[in-house]
Parts: sequence; structure tokens; C-alpha cells
Amino acid sequence: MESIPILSLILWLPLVAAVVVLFLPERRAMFAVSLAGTLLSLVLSVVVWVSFESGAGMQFRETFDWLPALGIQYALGVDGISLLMVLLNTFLFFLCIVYAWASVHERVKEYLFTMLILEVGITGVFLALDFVLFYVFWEVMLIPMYVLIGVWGGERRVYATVKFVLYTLFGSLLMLVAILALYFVHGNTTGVYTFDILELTQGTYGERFQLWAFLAFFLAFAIKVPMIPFHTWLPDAHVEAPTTGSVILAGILLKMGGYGFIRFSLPLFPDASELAQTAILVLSVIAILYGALVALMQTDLKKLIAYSSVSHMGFVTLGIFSFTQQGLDGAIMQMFSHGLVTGALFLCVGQLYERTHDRLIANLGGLAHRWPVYATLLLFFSLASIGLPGLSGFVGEFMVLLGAFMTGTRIFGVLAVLGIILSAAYMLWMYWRVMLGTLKDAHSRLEDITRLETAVLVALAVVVVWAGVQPQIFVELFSADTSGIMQGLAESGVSSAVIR
Amino acid sequence: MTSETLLTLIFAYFALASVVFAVLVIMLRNPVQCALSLVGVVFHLAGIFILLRAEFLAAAHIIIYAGAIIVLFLFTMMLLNIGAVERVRQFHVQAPLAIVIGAILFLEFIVLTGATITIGAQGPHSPAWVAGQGGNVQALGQVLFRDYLLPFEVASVLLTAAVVGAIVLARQRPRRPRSSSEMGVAEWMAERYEKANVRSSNRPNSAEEIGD
Amino acid sequence: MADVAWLIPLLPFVAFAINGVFGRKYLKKHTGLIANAGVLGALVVSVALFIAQLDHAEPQSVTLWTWAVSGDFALDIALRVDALTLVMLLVVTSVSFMVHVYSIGYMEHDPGFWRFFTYLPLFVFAMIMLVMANNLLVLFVFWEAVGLCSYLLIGFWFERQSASAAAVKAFLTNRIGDVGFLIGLLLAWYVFGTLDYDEIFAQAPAVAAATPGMLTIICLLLFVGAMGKSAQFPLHVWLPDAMEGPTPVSALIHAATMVTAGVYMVARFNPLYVLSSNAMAVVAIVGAFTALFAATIGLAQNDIKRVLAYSTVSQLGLMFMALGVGAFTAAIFHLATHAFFKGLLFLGSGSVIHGTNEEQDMQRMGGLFGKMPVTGSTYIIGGLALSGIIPLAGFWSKDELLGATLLAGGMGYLLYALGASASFLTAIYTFRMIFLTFFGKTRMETGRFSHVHESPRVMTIPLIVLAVGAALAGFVGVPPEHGLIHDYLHDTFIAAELAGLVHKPSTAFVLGVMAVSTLIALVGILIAYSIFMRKSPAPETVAGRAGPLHTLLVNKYFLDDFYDTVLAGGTRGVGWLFAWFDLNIVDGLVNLIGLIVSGVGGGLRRMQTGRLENYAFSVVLGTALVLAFYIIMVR
Amino acid sequence: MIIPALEYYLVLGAALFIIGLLGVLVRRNLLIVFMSIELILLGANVTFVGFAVALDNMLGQAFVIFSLTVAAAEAAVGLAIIVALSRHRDTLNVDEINTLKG
Repeated sequence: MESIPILSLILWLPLVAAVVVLFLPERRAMFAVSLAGTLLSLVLSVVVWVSFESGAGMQFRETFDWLPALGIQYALGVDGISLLMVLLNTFLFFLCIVYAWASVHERVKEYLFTMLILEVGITGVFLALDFVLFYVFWEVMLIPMYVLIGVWGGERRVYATVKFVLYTLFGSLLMLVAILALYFVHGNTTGVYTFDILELTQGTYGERFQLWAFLAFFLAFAIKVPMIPFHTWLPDAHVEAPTTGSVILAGILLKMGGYGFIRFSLPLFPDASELAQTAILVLSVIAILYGALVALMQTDLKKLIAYSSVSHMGFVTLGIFSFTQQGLDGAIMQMFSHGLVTGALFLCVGQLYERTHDRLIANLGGLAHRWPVYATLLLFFSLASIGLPGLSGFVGEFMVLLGAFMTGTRIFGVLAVLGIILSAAYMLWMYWRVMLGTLKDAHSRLEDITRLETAVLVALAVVVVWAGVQPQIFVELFSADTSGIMQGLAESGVSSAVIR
Repeated sequence: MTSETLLTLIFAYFALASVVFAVLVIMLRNPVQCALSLVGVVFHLAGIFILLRAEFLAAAHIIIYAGAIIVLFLFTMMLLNIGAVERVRQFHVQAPLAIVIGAILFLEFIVLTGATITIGAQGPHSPAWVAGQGGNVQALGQVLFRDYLLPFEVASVLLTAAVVGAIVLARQRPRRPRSSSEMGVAEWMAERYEKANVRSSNRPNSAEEIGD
Repeated sequence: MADVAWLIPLLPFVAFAINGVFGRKYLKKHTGLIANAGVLGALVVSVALFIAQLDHAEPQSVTLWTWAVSGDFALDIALRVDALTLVMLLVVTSVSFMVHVYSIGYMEHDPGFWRFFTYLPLFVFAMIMLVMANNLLVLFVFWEAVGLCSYLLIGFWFERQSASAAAVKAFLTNRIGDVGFLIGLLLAWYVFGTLDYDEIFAQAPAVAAATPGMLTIICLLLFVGAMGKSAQFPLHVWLPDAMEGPTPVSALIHAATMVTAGVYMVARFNPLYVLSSNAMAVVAIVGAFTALFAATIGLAQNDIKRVLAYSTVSQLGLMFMALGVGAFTAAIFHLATHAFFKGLLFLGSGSVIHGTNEEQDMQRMGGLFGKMPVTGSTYIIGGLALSGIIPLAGFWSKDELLGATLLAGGMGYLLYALGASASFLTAIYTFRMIFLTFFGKTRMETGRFSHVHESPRVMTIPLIVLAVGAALAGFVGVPPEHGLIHDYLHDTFIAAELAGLVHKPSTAFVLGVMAVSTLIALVGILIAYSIFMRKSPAPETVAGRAGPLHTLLVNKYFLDDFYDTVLAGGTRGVGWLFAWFDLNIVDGLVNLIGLIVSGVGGGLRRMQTGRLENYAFSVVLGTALVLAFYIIMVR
Repeated sequence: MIIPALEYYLVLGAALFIIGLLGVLVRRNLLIVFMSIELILLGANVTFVGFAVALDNMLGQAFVIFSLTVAAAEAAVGLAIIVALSRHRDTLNVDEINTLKG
């Protein structure tokens, strides 16, 4: 096992597939290669999962010098947190390609190429153990996303994609500054100039520096999450993006923000995090309630789900900045679950749109008459999104709330709980208006979803149930790592960290 | 009159003359006269170089500038047939401002040269060494072909490239391969029309349009 | 023996899974049999378990798997088998089985047959898990799961807008309660560090001594959950609307089982509640008030199912009242008997609706007894039980809980007054319903009346079985305070006794209460008879005299309208405001920044004149400035 | 030793440079602009040679050779561009050549 660079394989296989796709003439062949590439990546990440040793820190590490003069390395590795994200990533990409088989007929070659490059970029973000490498992937991922929305998007795609790219670029450039500052500060104090994430994480930094660097990182991550008030790129991007674009955007891209908070903000800047704690908790609760209320009033299905994402991701930041292990674990589970559920919901909306060519809730209705299978699956994922116990959405929210109830004032927890009423309100209202009631004449001849589409959704549903019924399988992956982060916080003298 | 005073007087003549000719270059209306003034500048600068005992460079300047570059200018003027004075404004709107800024810049130069230049380390090529080499030409040759051979060769490559570039740029584009007899009437008419249009109406604004 | 406990939830779940996957395409009508088989299996195992544990119902638990471990938080999925669970299991599985059998007939011609028999076993599974839960989280999980089934079944006929609306309303109202429950649960973990029942109970006295306020808050929050699920004022509004669902659903979920989950929960947490007299008082008052409040509304409803729905709310209120005075056994006893007679009444009304071809308005019925003798007679048995006529089941349990309020003394007298008034009204509206439906001259059109028919055997047999239950189930609690059920549940509710909440009544007291109760019920029935049969005074006259009160009752105290406009409308208003704010202010700011940048760029663009000498000029200017800077600043 | 003092030569170089610069900035005829550029180069050459003599370093003079090369190359290419341009646009007026306009 040691001799095979398995993480590199996971990372670069889609790229290989992408290059091969460029030289293939036929749609079938292109899809076969892309499917093989993503499937292999998925299988390999499952292999990593199986042979993963929880609690043993970074594993499967690969380190080569890249620019040794500057202390830049090609360094990969996984711990429980990143492994879960990689699993989610490879899983969703595989399903997206499968889904695309059924739905994408225009510019197939370019589409597959873009998707596969996107997978490389996102996987790289989660695997990188070197800040430069991390940053490269963080930015590389923007380009295919830009293309994906800009080429296959809806009517206002140019506006949406420019907004998306500028917004995220703005945040990530500040992060680059902070990374460089970190590099020099660490180098000046220890004499070791390195971009090694693990080594930089070991260091301690002055409070003033922490605050500035934290803010720069915070903007990058907060925009990605997205936290209110940095969220307005999200509804536009979601609405204009093609279905798979939305899936990836909601499924994985948003997770990069939460991942960044957990991986960088807390260990690197504990003091600054503590200073920002209350503000971020307030923002999180606002996101939960505000996102849900705004979602309640949306007329466009995709916008509704986009705002529900804002609301759900509020739980993630709430959990992370509760500074409790339950909160952290809950945040990670919430990210995982949100990736599956919201991804599935976007697939559902995509299927709906392909058939009815309409996403306005008011124009739909009674579709359950024609589409029993679709109705069942949409209901399932709506319920999962609501956080129905027994499904994955509940696990994350519940554990986040456990954490939130241990912060000094329980008010954040109490307010966040109110969000789950609202989430039920908008999802059920949406389901009622779209699927129930009387069928519109225009839709009376539409066919239910195909077997392939059903299979994709069922695959997601199985994992959703699995993670809801027996979350320990996933939690045990990363709970040792989160407990390490909590230990680190406590050792740095963060008084609001609750270890329990 | 000491030789020093004499040399200073000679310098003063050459310097003043070259400055006057230079001013003429940028003041005269007729480009041909400008080019001739430039020749005047070059000749007087050659005198300055001789004062500095850089005889080779004096000769080189006269040969290259007066003999080649300015001739090239004159050839171009002949080629384009613009020797005559154009009845248009010769100077820019920004001229007054530019002169003020130029004067300021000149003052700054003088401040910097007059007061603050501290001479660096003396080089190895003392007049004695130059004399030992057999004079300025030999000394320069020694330096150029022994110490700086590679840059010299690079410079020659640059020249070659410039020649090739100049030829490519100045070459008359071959007109349409087909003669008008091979065109249909309509096509021929269209082409004529297009040409006439471009020449008459679009000229003053064409650049603006491209720019936008 | 407890080792096979996992079979009880598993069997209905398997039925659900089979029907859900294969029902639509392959099984179709066979789904009914599979669902019945699954529920019957659960019933058989429950009975076996009950018999095996009749003597020693020691709490046992079976750990299935670990749900999640995170720091100190560790939770196992475990099943609990103890006396209370077994009682509940018996009630749930037996009534469920009856309803399942009945549904085969009732739903026969429905195109969603398979769907119905997918949801129904799912509900049974969830309900069984709810009562078998061994910790708060599992309880909460299935608390929500039964809510989901309720949502699915209320909205079963989804082409009706009203059904979907009722389903959403039910889910949301329940969610409000669930939020209280969830907060209580989280606080419980915060305080106790565990969610396991036994561990919580073990720590409860210590916590009560240290922070009594916290304990009260937890109890009250949990009770908010119970109020949502058991439709207590002010969260009762969903239950009458839930009658949009098929009638067997109303019988099973909205009368016999799910709505009693709140009662079960408070009873389950009796060691916690007895430590907080404030929480107990709130439970009792809310219960008693709801009992009377719902009974008054029940007087003025014309939809046969809605009357039953308000009756259910009222009866649940009585149970809470009993819980609030520490009479846990009485509450559970009433829960069990209520399940039988209310299930019976609902199924009977379903039979009427079935027989009259979907007529639900009692004002357009009457004289049906002759056409539907089995339905009619079983319905009367159920009605008598509900009114509390000796010796039917409802009498024994209701009498016991009314007696308990008197024994509690103090506030108990007020509670008794409320409860007794509620039973008085119960007798009136029950027999109003019976008289309007089955007796007198029919008010149906002749054509329709002639088509009225008795339901098929598959529906009447469950009615008969339940009628037997409604008649005899009370005897498990006879003699009062010393019946089978009292002995069986004695250990479970020992905490109340230890807290001094249980008072031994004298025989004279018991007999006195019994006499008064019977009298109240009889008077109620007589009044109903006189108004609705003898027409002296005529119903219209009574309504006219009541005037505004009548309007108030018909409109359910305008509470639904209040919620619709103020709560729902308010939320929408805020949502609209926020959506506007988001689009125009937050996003507006973002776009404003974009506009500023592009505006500045547009301004700078003018500097690019395209003229070389301008550029050269700026280069020269720059050089001059740099040199000036050097000369002035550096030298 | 250098007579008169180095500063005189430097001022002469600066003067030529500035005059050339002004020519570039002020004139509208492209050909004369080019001649002004030659003036700038000449000013630079004077400075080079002045320093070379003052510092006893032949490098300065060698550099003038390169400067000459550049001047020649520039003249050749530049004039070729002018020829091409005047053919294309029929003008040598700098004002009319503003393709770079933003």
C-alpha cells in the first residue's frame, strides 16, 4: 500500500480522463472514459477509507519538493475530515457524470473536460498539505466553474458567473496575502521558511497578526460558505448554473469554506477565532433564520434551494464556532449531509426543468399524479433537507445544536432550533405547490424520470439514510481529528472552548 | 591664452552650435531642413568627441548618422513625397505644458549633475594605457573585440533582425492576385466602390472607430 | 424473551419496505395482506412478550447499534421493554391491526391502495419504536417519524388542496411542538450529560436539588412537544384539520395512537415531572382547560369526524389533567380505553361515510340505524363508553382520573370542575352525534338514502372486536386503584408514590365519585335526547339563545383564523421583507461596488487617448516627479 | 584628465536629451518625432563618452557603439513602419494614429 501514491491517483485520474476525452470522437466513448475516470477515483477513495486508520492523523502522505528554494512542496495527505470531503467529492462527481449522460447533449466534449478538471481542482483543495498547492487548487477550481456556468448556464449566466468569480477571487486573494504573511512570520520567528500546512499549524503567532490573518482567511471562507452578508453570489450562480454545476456548487464548493475554517482558522488563529466567536455565531444564527425566511418567499425553485443552502450552511459555521467537539463533528456531518441532500435536490430540480421547462413554483402543481417515482424521491430529499430524524440532515443539525447549547449563552442554540420550523415550512410549501394539488394541462403528458436518473437519486438516498441511521460510521472517521483540534484550542488558552 | 581656455572656447562653440542645431531640428517646419539640422548636430557632436579624444566615435557618428541614418530619413521623405511643408499645425496642444515640464526636468538634471555626481572608481583605461595600445581606435578595438565580443555579436544579430524586419514591414503588399479582367462586373464595381468609400469618407474617423 | 423485542418494530418495517419497493408495480392489492401480516406479527410478538413478562416486568433493554459518539456525547440505538412499553405496545399493535383489517375494505377502490398500505405499516413501525425507545433521542427521532407518517396520511388524497394544506399544517404545528421538545432534549443533555432514560431518572433528584428551575424548564419544554403531538391548547388546531385524511388514519393515528404519544411521554418521564410541582401544575391546567375548551367546540360541529376530533382533543386533555395530578396510571388507563372506544367511533364513522357514499355532514344524515345495524350498535357502545356510562371502558378510566383530581386537593377541585364539565359536554355532543346520525327522520335525499348500505364484513368485524374492547377493556382497572393495570404499572410509576402524590381513596369516596360521574353522563345524554330527538327545545332555538357564543363555537373561537393571519401572515410578511432586503440592499450593495469599480474604470478609460505623445508626456511627467521626489526628499 | 570639467559635457548631454524629448512631445510629424529620438540617443552618447573619459574606462565608449547599433536598427525599423503606416493611413500626423485609445 505504501508504495502506491494512491492520493495522487485519486487526484490526477480525472485529469488523465479529461485529456483522453479531448481525443475521442464519439459521445459514448467520451462518457465511458469520464465515467471510468471518476469511478476509479471513487473506488480508490473508498479503498483509502477502508484502509484508513481513524485517529492516526494525516495518512497516505506523499511529499516531493516542488520549489525547494521557497519551501514549496507537492504534499498530499488525508485525515478523517478531508477524507470525508474527498469521498463526498468523488461520489458526487461520479453521479454527476452519470446524470450528464442522460441530460447533456451539447458540447459534450468540452463539458466533460470541464467537469473532470473541476474534480481535480476540488479534490486537490482537500488533499493538499502545502499552502501553495492548496492555493493553486483553490484557484484552479474557479476556472472550470466559470466556464461551466458561463457556457452551459441560463439566461443571465454572464452576470452570474462574473459575480461568482469576482466575489470568490476577491476573498481568495486576501487569503493569498495572509498565506504569504504567515510564511514570512513563521520564517522570521523560527528560521524555517515553509508552506507546509502541518508545520505552520504547529506554530504560534502573535495576537495582532492572528487577527489580521484570520480576517483575510475569514473573508475567503465566509464567501465560499457563504455566510451572510457575503451570500448574494450564491442564488445567482445557482439559478444560472446548469444542473450539474449547481450540484457541484452546492454539494462541494460550499464545503471548502467550512473545511477551511476547520483546517486553518481554528488551529492557526485560536486567539483571533475566540475574538470573532460571538460575531460569527450571531452571523450564523442570522443566516439560519434569515436564509430560511428569504427562502420562504422565493418563487424560483432553484433560488429557494439556494437560500436553503445559506440557511443550512449557517449550522456549519454555528457548529464550528461553538468551539465544542460536538459542534465540530456536527458541522462536518452537516457539510456531508448538505452535499448529498442539496446535490440531490438540485438534480431533482434539473430533471423537473428538463421536462417542464419551468422552475417557477406558481406554474407547477400536481406533478405527483404523473411522476410517482420522482414525487417519492423529491419528498424524500425535501424531508432530508428539513432535517427529519433518521436521515442525514438531522445528524449534523442535532450535533451542532448540542454544541451550540454548550456555548456560554444558549440563546444561539435556541434561535437556531427555530430555523428548523422555517425549513419545514418552506420545503413543505414548495412540495405542496409543485407536486400536490391538481395537475396543469401543460404537464399532463410528461413522463416520469428514467431508470438512470432514478438510480442516481437512489444512490444518494441510500447514503442519506445510511448516514442518518448509523452516523457513527462517518463520525468515527474524523472525531479523533476534531478532538485534536479542540485540544489545540484549549491548549492555546481559548477560554470559550468547551471540552466535553 | 592657455590651452585650457582655448579648449573651453572650442567646447563652447561646439556645444552651443549643436544645441542650436538641435533646437532647429525640432522647430523647423520642413522635414528636409530638420534632417539637415540633424546633420549639423551630428557634425558638431563629432567635434565634441574629438575634444574628448574619442576619435573613432567621432568618425563613427558622422559615418553612421550623417551617412546612413539621415540619408535614410531623406530617402523616406522622397519615397513618401512629403518634402513639401504641410499646411497643418506643426505643434501639439500640449506644447506649452511640455516645454515647462521639459525645463523642469532639465533643471533637475543640472541639479543632479552639477552638485551631486561623485566620480566612481577610476577604470583601467588611463590615457597612458590608451597611448600604449596605439591610440583610441586600437584601444576601443581591444575592449570591444576582447572583453565584449559576445555583446558585439549580439548587436550584429540585432542589426540583421532589424534589416529583415524593415524589409518585411516596408514591402509593398502584393495586390489582389487576380486582375480586374478576371472579376465579374459586379464584383469589380463593388471593389471600386469600397475603395472610394474608404478613401473619401472614412479617413479622418477610421482610427477612432477601430479604437472603439 | 426480550431478545425477540426487535421483531416487533421489524415486522411492520419489512411490510413497509416490501410494499414501498414493489407495491406500485407488482403487488398492488396484495399490499394489504402484507401490511396486515406485518402488523399481526408485531401484535403476536407483543402479546407473547406481555404474557411472558406478566409477573416480572423488569425494565430491559436491547442495544442494537451505536448511533454516534462525539466527545462526551455517546448514544446507542436501543429498545426498551418494560411495563409501560408493553401496555403501549399492546394498545398500539392491537388497534393498528384492527385498523389494518378494516382498511382493506375501506380503501378497496382507492387508486392509492398500495401507497396507503405502505404508509400505514411505516407508521406502525415508527409508533412502536417511539414507545420502545430507550433514550430521548430515539424517542425524538420517532416522535418526528410518526409526525411524518401523519403528514403523509393526512395528505393522502393529495389532489385535494385542503388535504395538502391540512397535512402541511399538521406537520408545522407538530414541528413547533418538536422544537420545544428538541430544546428540552438538548438542555437535558446539557444538564444530565446523557439521554438515556434510566440514567436521567437516576440523576434527576440530584439535579432537582441543585437547580430546580432547570428541571422545571426541561419538563415544560418536553411538555411543549407533548402539546404539539397530543393537540393540546394552543397547538390543537391541526388535529381537526387532520380529518382530511382517510378515516382509518383518523382512527389509528389521530385518535388511538400517535396523539397519545404526548401522554405516553409525560408518563414515561414521571420521575422527572414529580420533582417539579410547577411543571405538573402547568400540565394539569393545560390539560383540564383543553378538555373543556375542545368539548365546547365539539358541541357545535356538524362534520361527524370533526366532532370526534374535538372529542379526542378533549379526552387527551383529561389524560394530561390526570398526569398533572400524579395519577399516571389513570392517565395510561384512560389512554388504553380511549384507544379502543375512540378507534371504534372513528371506524364506525368511517363505516357511515363509506355506507352513505362519502357523506360527512351530520345535518344531512339521520335514521341510518336501520340501514346499518352493526355499525349503529357498535357506534352506540362506543358513544356510551366515551360518555362514561357504567360499566363500559370509558367509565372506569375517566372516573378514576376525575377522582384523582379530587384527591389531590387544592387546585384539584378546580380541575375536577373543569374535567366534570368536560365530561358533561362530552355526553351531550356524543349523543347529539349519535342521534343526528342514526336516529330520527332521515335528512338525506331519498335517492341517496336508498343506496345506504351496511359495510362489508372486513369492516364490521373490526368494529365488533373493538366494541368488545370498548365494553370490556375497563375491567383491567377494576376494582378502582387495585385492578390488573394498577398492579402492572405500579413499579413504573413508583416515583409518584414516593413523591406523595398518590392518595388512597376510601371506598365511600370511590363510590361517590362514580355516582356523580354516572349522573353527569346521564343528564348529558338526556339533554341531548331532549334537544335533538324531542326537539324541545329545538336545536335552532338553543343556538339562537346562545347567540354570539354559538358563533364563537362554530368558528372554533376564531383561533385558526388568528393563526392564519397573525402567525402565518406575519412570517410571510417578515419573509417578504427579508427577501426584498436581500435583493435590494444586500445584493444592491454588492452590485453598487461593482458599479463603482466599473464607473472608475470608465473614467480612467478616458485617459487612454490612444495618442502616443500623451503617453510620452505622462512618462516624462512621471520621470520629472520621481526625480523631484528624489531631489527633495532623499537628498 | 578632461577639459572642460565633466559637468559641462553632462549638461550638454542633458540639453540634447531634453530637446529631443520636447521634440517627441511637441511635434506632430512622425518623421520629426523620429529625428527627435535620434537627438535623445545623441544626448545619451555624449554622456557616455564624457563619463568614459572622466573615469578612464573604455566601456563607456564601447557602449556608444551599441547605442549606435540600436539607433541604426531603430531608424531602419521605425522608418519602415512609417512607410507602411503612411501607405495604410495616408498620414504621418501622430494625432491621427490613436488605435490605442481605450
